[in-house]
Amino acid sequence: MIETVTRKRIEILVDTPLVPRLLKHARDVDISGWSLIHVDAGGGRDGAWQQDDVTGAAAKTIILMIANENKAQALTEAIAPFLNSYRLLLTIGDVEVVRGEKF
Amino acid sequence: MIETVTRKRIEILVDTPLVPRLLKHARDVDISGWSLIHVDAGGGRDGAWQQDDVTGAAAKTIILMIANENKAQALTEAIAPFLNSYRLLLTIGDVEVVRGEKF
Amino acid sequence: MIETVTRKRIEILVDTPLVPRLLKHARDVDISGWSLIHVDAGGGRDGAWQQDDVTGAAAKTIILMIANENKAQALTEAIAPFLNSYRLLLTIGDVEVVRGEKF
Amino acid sequence: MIVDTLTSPVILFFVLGLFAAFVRSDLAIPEAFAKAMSIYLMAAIGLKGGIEVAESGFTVDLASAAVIGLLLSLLLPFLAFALLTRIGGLNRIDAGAVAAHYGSVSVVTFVTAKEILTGQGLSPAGYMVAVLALMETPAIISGLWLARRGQTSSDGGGLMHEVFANASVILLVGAFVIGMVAGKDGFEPVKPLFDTGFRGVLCLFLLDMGLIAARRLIQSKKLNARLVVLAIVLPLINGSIGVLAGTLIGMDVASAATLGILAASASYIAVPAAMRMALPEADPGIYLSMSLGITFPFNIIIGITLFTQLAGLMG
Amino acid sequence: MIVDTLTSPVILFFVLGLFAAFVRSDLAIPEAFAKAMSIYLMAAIGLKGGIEVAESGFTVDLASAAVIGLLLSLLLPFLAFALLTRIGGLNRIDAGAVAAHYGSVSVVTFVTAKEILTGQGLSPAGYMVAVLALMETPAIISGLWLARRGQTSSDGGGLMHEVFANASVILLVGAFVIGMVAGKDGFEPVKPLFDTGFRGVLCLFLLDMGLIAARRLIQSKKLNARLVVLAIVLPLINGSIGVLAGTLIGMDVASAATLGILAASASYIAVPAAMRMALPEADPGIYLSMSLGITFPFNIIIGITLFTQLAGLMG
Amino acid sequence: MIVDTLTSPVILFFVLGLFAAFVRSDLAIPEAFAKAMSIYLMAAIGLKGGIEVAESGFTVDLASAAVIGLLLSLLLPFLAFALLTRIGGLNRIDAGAVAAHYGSVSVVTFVTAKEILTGQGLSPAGYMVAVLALMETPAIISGLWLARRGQTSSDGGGLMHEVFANASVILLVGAFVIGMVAGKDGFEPVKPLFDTGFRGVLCLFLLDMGLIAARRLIQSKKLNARLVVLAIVLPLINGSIGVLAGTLIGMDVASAATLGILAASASYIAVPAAMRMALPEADPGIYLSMSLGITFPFNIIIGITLFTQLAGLMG
Ligand SMILES: Nc1ncnc2c1ncn2[C@@H]1O[C@H](COP(=O)(O)O)[C@@H](O)[C@H]1O
Ligand SMILES: Nc1ncnc2c1ncn2[C@@H]1O[C@H](COP(=O)(O)O)[C@@H](O)[C@H]1O
Ligand SMILES: Nc1ncnc2c1ncn2[C@@H]1O[C@H](COP(=O)(O)O)[C@@H](O)[C@H]1O
Ligand code: NA
Ligand code: NA
Ligand code: NA
Repeated sequence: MIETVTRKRIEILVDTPLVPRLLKHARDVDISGWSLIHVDAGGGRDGAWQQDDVTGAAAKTIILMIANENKAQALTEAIAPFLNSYRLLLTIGDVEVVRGEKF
Repeated sequence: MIETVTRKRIEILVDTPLVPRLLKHARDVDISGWSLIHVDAGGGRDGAWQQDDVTGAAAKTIILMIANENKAQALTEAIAPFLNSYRLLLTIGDVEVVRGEKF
Repeated sequence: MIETVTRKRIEILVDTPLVPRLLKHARDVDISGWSLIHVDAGGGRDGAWQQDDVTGAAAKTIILMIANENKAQALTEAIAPFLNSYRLLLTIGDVEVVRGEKF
Repeated sequence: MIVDTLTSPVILFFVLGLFAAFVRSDLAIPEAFAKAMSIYLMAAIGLKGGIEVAESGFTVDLASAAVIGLLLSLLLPFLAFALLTRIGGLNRIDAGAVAAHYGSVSVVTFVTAKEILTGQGLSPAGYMVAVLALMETPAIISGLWLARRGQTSSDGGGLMHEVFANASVILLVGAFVIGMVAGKDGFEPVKPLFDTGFRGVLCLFLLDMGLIAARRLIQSKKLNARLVVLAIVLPLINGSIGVLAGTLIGMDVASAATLGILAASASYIAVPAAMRMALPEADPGIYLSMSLGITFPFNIIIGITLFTQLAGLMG
Repeated sequence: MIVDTLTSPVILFFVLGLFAAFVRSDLAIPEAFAKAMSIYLMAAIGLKGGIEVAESGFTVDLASAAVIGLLLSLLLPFLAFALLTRIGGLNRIDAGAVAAHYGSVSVVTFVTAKEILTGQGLSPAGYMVAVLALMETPAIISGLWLARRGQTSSDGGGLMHEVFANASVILLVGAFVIGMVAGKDGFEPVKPLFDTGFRGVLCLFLLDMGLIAARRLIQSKKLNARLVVLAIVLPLINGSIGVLAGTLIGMDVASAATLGILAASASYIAVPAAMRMALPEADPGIYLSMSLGITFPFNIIIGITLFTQLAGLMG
Repeated sequence: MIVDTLTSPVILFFVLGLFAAFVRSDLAIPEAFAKAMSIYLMAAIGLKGGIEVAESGFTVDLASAAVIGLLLSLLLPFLAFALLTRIGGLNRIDAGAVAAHYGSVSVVTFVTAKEILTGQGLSPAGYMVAVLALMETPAIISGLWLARRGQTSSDGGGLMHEVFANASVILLVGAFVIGMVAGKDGFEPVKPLFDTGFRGVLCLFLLDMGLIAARRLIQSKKLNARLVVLAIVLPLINGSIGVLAGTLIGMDVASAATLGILAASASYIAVPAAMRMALPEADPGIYLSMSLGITFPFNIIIGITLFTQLAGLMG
């Protein structure tokens, strides 16, 4: 049987123009990798939006990162102050991974 | 340390034309927000499909919603009758969020 | 109350040209369905990449599969040998589903 | 004459698409671009139809063509429904959904027919674009009524909205009105894009439609021999009715042929989405495979030529 | 004259887009295609401007137009900021963000104005494209300075990079330089795409902009009566200042009108993305709704005609 | 003559793309649109080649060009493999994967060369399009054989399928056949799109290729000095061999130059995807950076001119 370990699956929904800023925070806490998932549309307290390549400003993206608990904790602390002003949605779940030393 | 609480991460894979109908159910149980994730292709018992903007009918979308346990429960009850006839795929997982009162 | 059971949510991030090969492994262990989620960009030890339809080779995709524990385990065993050479990212989480006999 | 059709680049690109899908090539047209081409094609034919009507004015011919188109869209589903339940063995829900597709029309079949007819010196009347727009959505009402008979649908307002505010209806009618307002002179500056580029875009679009139709057929698990036969018999019957109706109300040969082709064609844009929404229990594997996988290629390759000859015989 | 404008297909497609969104039609232009069209439009006007300047050479007129354009982009945000805080009731952050939009310009408004003016025999000077490019980003600096006054921003380098390496600036200036290097002869082989197809593409693009503007307005929850009024008053004031400035430095009527229209227009491409990045606390619901939902349609339908007539009166 | 090349808008747009990526501009062409342009370009050159062959007929020249093209694609990887393992220090797997790229060809390099040559009055023969299609995939077989020597690959059928049903092979050959069937007259109605618009689209496509090539170079972490040198030496050697071979079998100057450019070019569409599938252990960072990041820009800016002059000297 393959050995697996538990890591954190971090999902951040963010306005596309802010992605570079969040990736900087992720690098600062030594998270080694990230993937951007395409979001087509959404809605919340502030009304609805659609992906919109023309103006760009209304587009949102999900940043997906797998990291160990410490890094996930550090990232949460780092971006908590901006959660409101940047209108971020941050969720953290548990996943099993093979070769956990990568994360 | 930032305080987090556990919420439900609801994922519904659904034919794109049915999205408005499911969002109506979500609003009815007071779920405050939702995001649509782009699905490119898939396969199952009914054969394979690809995203297809021309006819539209063959496209599928993932509806992602974060909600507290009660609302997730209420949503499941509300859409359970249609799971088969609408060919929905519904999964519910646990995630940690900051400022849980939002959901 | 609707009865739910726990199943595995398997997420594999993979170079798009390798998707058919992985789906073959999934079929071999009798996983009944899969969905491909669109990834726009990413970064890791090997540098950054963007979705790129022109050359195609640089594109990545997430394969999402819901399966029971045994099948998830079997899939992990089947693809573990390639995790490194194919540069795969494999995560497995728990989710609740309705009508678990489907998976 | 079928040889003429089959050596036109437009049709050859469609055949290339079918071929590529059948040999499992990875050739694919980006969906955003295919959608963009379909919007372009609808805007272009809407504009051209509007300009022609601006020249010729509203006539009795136009009015009678509009009425006959509406009636065909509303009534053809009843015939289709009977055949689909009795011969096809479908239940009421599935049969109603399929019937709506065969009452409605295929924009690309219309456009291809118009190109091929025009290439043979047979130009259908400009107002046929308006007839096309009129025939798109009424069949949805008939199909739903057949599927739900007895049960009152709670969503009448939503349905009416779908019939009138459907994307292709808005675009066709909107461009038609713009064409009428702008007229020939107003059209001049935009002509290079909408007129000159038209056939080339149609080639690329049919390449994609060939891929989509063949992939739909390959991936389908829902077709049986009876449904395949019906997907060829229904366009034959509906098309003949259309040609006959057009000839009876005194249309010229090209317009009667076009009406036949409209009647023979089955929707794969407006109706599938509407059915998925309004009749989610109906199986999309059935209606898409029949209309897109069989009837569409049949009409492009054989139907257009056939109904043109039929109209020639009757006219 | 406003009737002339309103019956041009370009404007009619914009109105069709507004209409489709207001009746909640599902009509949608794929985003990738809309983005492609905006790239095409910018490349095309850049090229054409460069070729015209290659013919006419660098002149004093060009230099003075460039200086006045730069100044307008830098200074108009101050006036806007004052009105937005005092009348609009916005806080400093939001007011600075909105002010930056009104100092900057809208490429599509420019292109549409150029088409309409040219259709009336009034061709603005070729170097106005360079003025357009120059006016795009300086307003970002002013807006940020207004929003952050007192607080030193840590990200000065990033800001300068945004001002000079912004996608639309690079594309407009790049295509302008290519046009100057290639000249009229070098342009000849690429002319069919960039010149002949131009107006048709503009129609389809404005159809999309109509949809986007109206949907923005419908989905917005952030507008109040004062902000709506300001979104009409600001272009009126800025546009008049622009026409006046152009006339004072001796521009011809068409160029002065164009300068007015540039001043009146508000950015919805370069500036929103820059503001989201540099001022994430500012509310995008406010600035996008004002610039895209109100000012943009106002300028397309009324502003272009108005400032052209004003320039005629002053000139 | 290199100055002529460098002031053509087509090349200038490529340089603009490189520049924008190097200054880290956020300029980006939507991928769906770039893919659509590449499909358009392949359909257009396929059609034009087919029409020319329909005019000139199948000739001995065509047959010998086809044979020499096939041989080059099959054999050039062996030379490349030797240099990549000995000088480049790559292992067998990576060297085989890279070698396959250099045996295959770049469609865009071909198209750009054809445009530039034609602009100088040197039209390569129509059948060179067929040679292009023939050279695309055989190198995959050689590259895999080199990488896997001794080990039997289990996937022979999949490989043959990739060689013959590859998207660009199907599209080029399909459009070529359509061009032959339709002939000059059949092409007339679709000419505005496929012929007249061609150069303009090529400009926009090369803008995107410039962005992609430069970003690939910037993001690459896999290149070292030896690989960079090889990415320039390999096209020099292969191109010279190609020009020589073309001259020896009696090709005209333009066609021999084109054969040299084909030999010099490296694939970045068909082969990378095939290698990722058939040789997943090979590092895509190496082969994409070499072929797309270095060899492609080298050929566009320098190679095309160089091999044209070489062909002139030899011919
Ligand atoms: N509960 C939720 N689940 C999923 N996505 C959400 C949720 N709440 C908000 N969002 C997303 O976040 C965006 C901004 O939310 P809000 O700040 O509430 O307007 C929305 O448009 C959605 O895309
Ligand atoms: N086990 C699964 N995991 C992920 N996606 C699935 C699964 N089963 C079905 N799907 C998705 O749901 C669609 C319909 O499934 P089915 O009803 O089984 O044909 C498929 O085409 C997939 O996109
Ligand atoms: N920790 C991570 N979380 C999310 N995605 C990752 C992570 N690490 C790697 N990736 C993705 O996998 C790709 C290859 O990673 P690597 O092999 O580290 O270069 C990256 O470009 C990302 O898209
Ligand atoms: Na019909
Ligand atoms: Na302005
Ligand atoms: Na080569």
